[in-house]
Amino acid sequence: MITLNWVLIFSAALFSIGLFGVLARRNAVAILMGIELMLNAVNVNLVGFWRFSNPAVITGQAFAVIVFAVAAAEVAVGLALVISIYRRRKTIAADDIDLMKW
Amino acid sequence: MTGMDSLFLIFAVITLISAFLVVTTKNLFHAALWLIMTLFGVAAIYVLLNAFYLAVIQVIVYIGAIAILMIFAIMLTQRVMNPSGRIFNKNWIIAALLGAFMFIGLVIISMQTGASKTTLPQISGQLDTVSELGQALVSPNAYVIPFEVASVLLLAALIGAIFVSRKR
Amino acid sequence: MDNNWLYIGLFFLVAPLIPALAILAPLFLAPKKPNKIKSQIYECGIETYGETWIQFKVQYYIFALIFLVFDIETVFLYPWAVAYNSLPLFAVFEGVLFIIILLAGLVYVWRKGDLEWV
Amino acid sequence: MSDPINLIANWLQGLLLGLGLSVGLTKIILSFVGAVVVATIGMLTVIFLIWLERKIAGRIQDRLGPNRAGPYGLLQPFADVIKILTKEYTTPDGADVVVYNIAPIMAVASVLLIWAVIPFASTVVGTNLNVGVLYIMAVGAFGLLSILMAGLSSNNKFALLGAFRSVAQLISYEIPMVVSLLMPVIFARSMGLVDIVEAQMPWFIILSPLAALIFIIASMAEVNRAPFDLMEAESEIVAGFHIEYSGMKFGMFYVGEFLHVFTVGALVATLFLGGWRGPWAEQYPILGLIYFYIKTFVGYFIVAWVRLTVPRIRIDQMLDFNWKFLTPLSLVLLIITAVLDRVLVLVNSERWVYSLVMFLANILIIWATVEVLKKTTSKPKRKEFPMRPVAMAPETSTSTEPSS
Repeated sequence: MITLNWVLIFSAALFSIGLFGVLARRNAVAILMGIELMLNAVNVNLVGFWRFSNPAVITGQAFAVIVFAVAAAEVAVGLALVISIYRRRKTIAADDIDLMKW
Repeated sequence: MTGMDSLFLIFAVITLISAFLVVTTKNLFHAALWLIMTLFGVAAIYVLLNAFYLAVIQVIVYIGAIAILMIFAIMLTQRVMNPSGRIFNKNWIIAALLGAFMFIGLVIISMQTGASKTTLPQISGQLDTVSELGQALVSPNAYVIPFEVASVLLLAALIGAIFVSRKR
Repeated sequence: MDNNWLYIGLFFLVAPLIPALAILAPLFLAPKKPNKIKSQIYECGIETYGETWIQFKVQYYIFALIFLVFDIETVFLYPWAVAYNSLPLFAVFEGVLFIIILLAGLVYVWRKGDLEWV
Repeated sequence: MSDPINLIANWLQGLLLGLGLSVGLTKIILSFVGAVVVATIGMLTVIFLIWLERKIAGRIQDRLGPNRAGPYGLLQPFADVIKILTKEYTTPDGADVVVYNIAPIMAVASVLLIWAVIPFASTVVGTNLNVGVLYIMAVGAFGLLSILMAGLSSNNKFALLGAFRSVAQLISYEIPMVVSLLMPVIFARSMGLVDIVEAQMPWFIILSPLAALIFIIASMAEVNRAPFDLMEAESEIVAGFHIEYSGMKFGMFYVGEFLHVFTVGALVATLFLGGWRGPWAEQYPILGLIYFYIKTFVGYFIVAWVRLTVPRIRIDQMLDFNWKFLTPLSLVLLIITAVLDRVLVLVNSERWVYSLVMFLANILIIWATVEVLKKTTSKPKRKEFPMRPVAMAPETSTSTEPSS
C-alpha cells in the first residue's frame, strides 16, 4: 500500500541528485538543469502532501503552480545570463567564470 | 491497490535513473533529453497522485517550453557533438558526499514522522480540482496576491532576460 | 488516478508501437547495401564543408523566451476559465488584470524592437 | 441495432468475462483494444487522405492527379506504401543514431495521442479528461521535441536550420492557439472535450467565429503546411529537418504531417462545429460518427485548400503576423469575451440573446481590426518605373525610335 513516505523518499532522492548536479557540474547550463531537478522535487513534495493530507483543500496544488512560475522565471534569467557570459568570455564553465572572486 | 503501487515504483525508478543520467552525461544535448524524460516521469507521478492539471502543465511548461529553451541555450553556447574538458569540477567528491548525506538525512527525518503510516485518503467523485484551483487562484481570501505577483514576476523576468541576452 | 487516465496510459503505449512497427518492417523487406558515399551527409551534391554545429542567431533564443513567459501565463488562465461560473465579479476582473499585465509585456517587447527579425 | 460499436464492445466484454478474467483485467484489455482500433483507423485514414489530397491538388492546379493505378488512381497510395517499405535506409555519418531513430516514431505518436480524447459519437468516447484541452496542447510538445531531435541528430546543416526555424514557428503560434482555445472553455465551463461538445447548443463557431478563425490559422502553422512551410522550404533549405531520413523513416514524418492535418480538422469539428451533434445524433450514435467525420473533412478541406492557394511567407513575416497581429488580437478577444459573458449571465439573458450578442461582438472586433489595419499598415514601397511601350504599332515605330 502506497504511503506518504514513498513520495517523500522519491522526492528526497530527486532533490539530492539535483543538488549533486548543481555542486559538481562545470557547465553552467547543466547547473541550471540541476536546479530544475531540485524544484521538481519540491513540487513532488507539495503535491504529495496535498494528496495525502486533505485533497479537498487545494493549497498544495496552488503552491506548486506558483513554483512553476518561479521556475520559469529562474530559467529564463539564468540562461540569458549564461548566454551573455558566453558572448564575452567564450566559456560557460562555472569554475572559469571567476571575474567577481575578489 | 497493488497496480498503483507498482506503477508508482516503475515511474519513480525511471525518473531517478534519468535524473542521474542528467547530471552525469557528458553530451549536454543528451543530458537535456534525459531531463525531458525525468520531467515526464514526474508528470506521470502527478497523474498517479490525482494532480491532473499539474501533470498537464508540467508537460506543457517544462517539456514544451523550458526544455526547448535549454536546448536553444546549449546550441548557442557550446559545440555539443565534441564536448571537451571534464564534466565535473574539482570538488565533485565533496558534492557527491553532500548529496548522499542530504538524501540519508531526509529519509531519516521522514521515517521519524508519521509519514510511513499515512495512507491515501479517498477522493470524492465530484471533487473538481481544476475548478477548485481556479477559484483559489483568483479569490481574494486565497491566493490572488501570489497569482498576480507571479504574473508581474514573469513580466520582470521577461524584461530582464531580454535586456541581458540582447546584442548591444 | 482514475480510469480515464488508464486509457491515456495505454494510448501512450500503443501510439509509439504502431510507427515503430512500420519502421521495423523494412529491415526485413528492404535491401541493405551501405557504402561510404551513400552515408555521406547531404549538402546539395558537394562535399561537406565546415562544422555542422554552427552558431545561431540569438533571436531564436529571445523568441523562445517570450514564448515561455506567455505560455505559462496563458496556461494559468485555464483554471480561471473553468471556474468561471462560481467566480465573484472581483475575480473576473483579477483575470482581466492578469491578461492586461500580459499585454503590457507584449507591448514592451514590441516597443523595444525585440519582435523584429533582423 | 442503434449502436453497433457499443454492441461489439459489450459482446467482447462478455466474452472476456466468460473466459474467467477478472473485471479489472477485462477493462484494461478493452481499453487496449480501443486504443489500438482508434490508432489504426487514424493510420489507415492517412492512406486515403494522401490520395484525396493529391486529387484535390490536381483539380485546383488544373491537372488530373494520380489516375494510373486502379480506378481514379485509388490504388496509388498502396503502391506508394509498397515502394516505401522496400526502400533502403541510409544513416548519415556522425548521426546520433538512437535519437535519430526515435524522432520519426515520436512524430507520429504525438499526433496519434490527440485521438485519445476526441469524442466520436454520443456513446463512443475514449475518455472525458477534465483537462482535455490542455492535454492536446501538452501532446503537441512531443511533436515539437521530435522535430528538434530529428534536426539535431542528423548532423546536417540544413536539418539543423530547418529544425530551428520550425521550432521558432511552432512555439510562436502556440500562444494564439492556447488563447483561442480558452473561448470554448469559457463557453462550456469545462476542459473536457465531451462536455464541450455537449455544451454546443448553438455551435461555438457562431458564438465566436473569430476564435475559430484564429485557431485554424494557428493550427495551420502548427502542422507546417503552406503558407507556413518555412521549415521544409524545398527551394531554400532542401527539405528541412527530415532531409537525412529515407524510406519508412521519412514516410513516418510524412504520415505524421497528414495525420496532423486531419487531426486539426477533427479538433475544429469537435471544438467549434459541434462534434457529433446533428439531427437524430442522440438516438442513433452511428449517425453522430458520420456527422463527426463529415465535419472533420470540412475542416481538413479548408486547410488543404489554403495550402494549395497561398504562397509561402518569409520568416520575418511569419513572426510579425503572429506576434503583432494574432497574439494581441486573441488576447483582446479573450478580455471582451470574458467580460461580455459575465455581463450577459448577470442580466440573465436567454440563450439566443447570449449567442446573438457574442456573435455581434465578434463581428465588431473583426470590423475594428480591419479598420485599424487599413489605417496603420502602409503598402510596401515599390520603385516606380516610367511607363514604357512593350510593343509598338508599325506606323509609329519609326518616328518614336528609342534613344538608347
